[in-house]
Amino acid sequence: MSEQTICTDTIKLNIGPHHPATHGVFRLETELDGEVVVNSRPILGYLHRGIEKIAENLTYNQIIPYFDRLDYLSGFLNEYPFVSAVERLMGIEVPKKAQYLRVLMMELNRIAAHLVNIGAQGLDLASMTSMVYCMREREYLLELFVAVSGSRMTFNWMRVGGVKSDLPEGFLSRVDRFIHYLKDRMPEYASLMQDNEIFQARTKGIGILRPDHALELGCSGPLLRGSGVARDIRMDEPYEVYDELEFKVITHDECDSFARYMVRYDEISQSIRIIEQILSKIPDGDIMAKVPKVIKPPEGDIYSRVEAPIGELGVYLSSDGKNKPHRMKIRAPSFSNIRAVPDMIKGLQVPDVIATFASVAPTMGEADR
Amino acid sequence: MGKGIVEMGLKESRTLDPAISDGKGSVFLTSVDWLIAWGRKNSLWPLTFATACCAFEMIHAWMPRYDFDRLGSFFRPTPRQCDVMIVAGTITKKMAEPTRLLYDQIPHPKWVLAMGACACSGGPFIDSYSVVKGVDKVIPVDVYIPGCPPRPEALQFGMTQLQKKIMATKRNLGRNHV
Amino acid sequence: MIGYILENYIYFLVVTGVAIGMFLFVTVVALMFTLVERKLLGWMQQRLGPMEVGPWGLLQPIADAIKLLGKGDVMPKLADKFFYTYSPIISFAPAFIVFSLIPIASYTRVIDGQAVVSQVVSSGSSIGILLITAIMSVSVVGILIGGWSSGNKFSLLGAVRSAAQEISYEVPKTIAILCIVMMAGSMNLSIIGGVQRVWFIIPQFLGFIIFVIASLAEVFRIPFDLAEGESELVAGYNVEFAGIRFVFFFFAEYTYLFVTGALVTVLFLSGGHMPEFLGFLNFKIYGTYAVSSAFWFIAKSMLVAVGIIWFSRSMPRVRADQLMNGAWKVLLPLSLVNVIYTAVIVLNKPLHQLFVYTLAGK
Amino acid sequence: MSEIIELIKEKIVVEVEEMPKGEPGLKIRVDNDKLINTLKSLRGIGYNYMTMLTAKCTDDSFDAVYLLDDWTHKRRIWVYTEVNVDNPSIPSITPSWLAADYLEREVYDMFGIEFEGHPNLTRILTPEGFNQYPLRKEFKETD
Repeated sequence: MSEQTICTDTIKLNIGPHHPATHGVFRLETELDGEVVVNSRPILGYLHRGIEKIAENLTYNQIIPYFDRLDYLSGFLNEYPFVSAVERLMGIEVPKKAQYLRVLMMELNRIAAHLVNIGAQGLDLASMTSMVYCMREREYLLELFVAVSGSRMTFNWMRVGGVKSDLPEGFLSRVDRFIHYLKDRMPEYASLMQDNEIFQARTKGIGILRPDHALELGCSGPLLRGSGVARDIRMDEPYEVYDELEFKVITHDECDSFARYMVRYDEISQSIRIIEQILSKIPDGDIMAKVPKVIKPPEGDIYSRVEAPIGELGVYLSSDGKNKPHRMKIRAPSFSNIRAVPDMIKGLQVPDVIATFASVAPTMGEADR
Repeated sequence: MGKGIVEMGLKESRTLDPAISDGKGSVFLTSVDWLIAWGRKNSLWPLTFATACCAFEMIHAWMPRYDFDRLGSFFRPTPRQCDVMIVAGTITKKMAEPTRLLYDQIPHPKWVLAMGACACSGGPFIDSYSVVKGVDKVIPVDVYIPGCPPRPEALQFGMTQLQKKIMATKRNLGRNHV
Repeated sequence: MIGYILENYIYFLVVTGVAIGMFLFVTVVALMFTLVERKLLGWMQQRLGPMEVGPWGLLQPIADAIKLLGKGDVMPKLADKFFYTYSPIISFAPAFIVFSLIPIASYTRVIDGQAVVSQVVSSGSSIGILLITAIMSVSVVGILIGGWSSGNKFSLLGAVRSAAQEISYEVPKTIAILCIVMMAGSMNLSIIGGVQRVWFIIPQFLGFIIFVIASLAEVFRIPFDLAEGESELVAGYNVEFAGIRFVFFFFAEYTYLFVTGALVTVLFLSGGHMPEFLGFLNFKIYGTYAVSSAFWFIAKSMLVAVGIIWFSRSMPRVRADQLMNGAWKVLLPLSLVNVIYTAVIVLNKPLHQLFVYTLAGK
Repeated sequence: MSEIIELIKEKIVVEVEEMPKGEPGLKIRVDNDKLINTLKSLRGIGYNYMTMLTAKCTDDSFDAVYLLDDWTHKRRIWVYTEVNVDNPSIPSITPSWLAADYLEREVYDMFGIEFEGHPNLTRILTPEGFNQYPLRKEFKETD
């Protein structure tokens, strides 16, 4: 027999920009050998709306609505870093009650976003029922958001110096009821997802991201905590009233898709714990600080961040003393996290690419801005 | 880039052919037309096409509380098997070409719902350098649903309007898209 | 030939009538399953499922069918026209042929070691189960060339996956069937249904599990729907098929769902024979038990098919290599163990007669 | 705080500037040619997390802005460097610090600042064929 080897070609497969599992419009150009990914290249920008440029031509209060549309799953959490950047630049002290309200809504919003993300992880593994159950609970949450802000997703509720409106009557008891309801539902998700053997077989050991590599790439959020790095801005650099609240930073050391799922799942319980404390702690008082009619922060650069469901969401604000920002930059966690995807999926099969991408759970509105 | 998109959209003529829709037809053919239009209106399968915020309102519309499966529509991931394209979210200039491609891949009786302010007109991003100012610059739109994002109820209203439109234009049986 | 037809015109009329009736039955069953699946899925997910079209959405499948038949035709630029055109038919035709082999409304009793089969709608083939196994595996050829000829990478991947999957799961499935044939001593589906003194699901429980899992893989239901893989391969092998071509694939899928239910019924649930304790429902019309056995047969098959839908819809999907491991490393050894176990039963006469009405000559 | 300033001044000759009152970070300004060394030695003394990289227009030039975090000591540092507007080009940190990969591509896309030594400096967010730099102050939409 002569020394002849069979040469097989690789094929190029475009996953996206329209694909059921790309969480929006994202394109992953993969090079496949059979079904194994040899090489991949993320292509971004299909939802690039130029928010940073738009913001340069708007006054500070006009910019807030654009933040709701960044990571549309967690509007409250997106508004916060911007208003807090302006507040810190102007030296405004936010009243205690407003701080508590902000944290309450942010944690409720975190639950809503995590519900979507864990549900989507089930959906991408073809377990549609888990997604439906998660969205069912989210519907109750959206009702709470409507009661507070008047909108289901794009809230525009936070203001420089406080919040737009107080909680409606009976809101806290509704939150209380919801939390009890959600606690009963958590085992349901567990039985559909992490206790299911196929789910475990599909996610355990898949999409490994080593902690040192994650730090090198600037990853954050559940992606980092799923790699065993205990980094949570709420704990490391407490903003608002997080230093008065007790909670645990969830980490899992397995570095795989399953660990990232479990981080999200456990963080829902931690958020519930935080909300329970807030419910008993909300003080009386104002919801707005004294803020000038026209917001003109003094000159200077500032960076303010928040622990968003995806990771560290930051706002860099450069003011030149006028009523419009000189430059505003959004540090998007999805943007940095997507950089880790090509390294994570190398050598995996196409279905694992989907499972891994679902566990990174980027929101393209935020990655592309 | 932008101009090309505008021209692409204008190629599509949306006028109804008067010869077809004169309303004079035999009793039998009219009934058949009614039946086909009835089938189409009651089985609107949307494409899983979503770009931005409206996507989640769209997903919620198919979830337990609103459950558009009642109306007989469920998502198909491939454009070949779809009837209606719900453009949920901002269409950027980079996304315009794929959007047009997806629309072209849908076989003939096809309809487009522009969901949300962005898809209708560009919405809050109308001043942006990278956003198409309304998806109708790229593909023809049948029903516009305003809102930012529209609630699922609004989407349902849009769907019923589309059903009405299908019944009203039953004589041309989807030939309005050439 | 024509003379022969003219002489036997009544016979031909009956055959044609039965054929058309069967076709309608297949159509109705396939359409109905789409509705059943959506309704069931809705109830599982605290939704209602189709409601607006007709009472409780009962006309939904009809609306879907009308729409799909009236859909424009598409020929992708990169498609291989010949194969693209015929692959849906290659996929669907076996499903229909298989249907004709299924002993709906046949009633069998073993009297003095002789199987007395009274059948109304059944081909009565003496190698029925072998034929079904052979013909069912032709469908995947349709899927394979359909996926390849579409000229789409997603459909190509789906098609290749489906071929690998079908070939692997054929083996444990056939061995599970072999065990049943050993127990019953016949390949005639009517007789297999009739000789079960105890439903074979009890002595052949392992075989039942293997058969159901392998069948799930063969009909591409969710834990094994890799060929379609909605979230990864968009729609898999049928990604480029529109309108009536898609309908054929769709029909084949749902027909096979019913066929799987029917096979489970025949092989493990005693076919059209009612449970013993419900003997009073076993009514005789014109000398046969046709109506009662048809009723029981269809009821059992539906129940099994609905069970499959229910089972599959709460599961995530497995990966291709896990699927292969499952077939070759788990199911195949288990089914071989099952063959030995069955042989022990069959050779032990008293034990065998506990489960089976033995046929003469055994 | 002061000992860090000493440490930094000792290792790298830079000027330390004031930040606004609300900003806890330390701000240093370096020249283009010292940028890479500065960033590397900052990484060596614990600022091992690149939080942000961006640019901003000043009156007649650009500033490239790096924000580094040191999570073990809970401190952060800003590194500013001036970019010439006529020849917007600074060295790239990507070969030794992967976190900067996409961030540098974004800055290139938005401001047209070229990062020498970047392995794949292409536009990342704007559509193909787009040849303007939208975040520059003089940018006007042309269609």
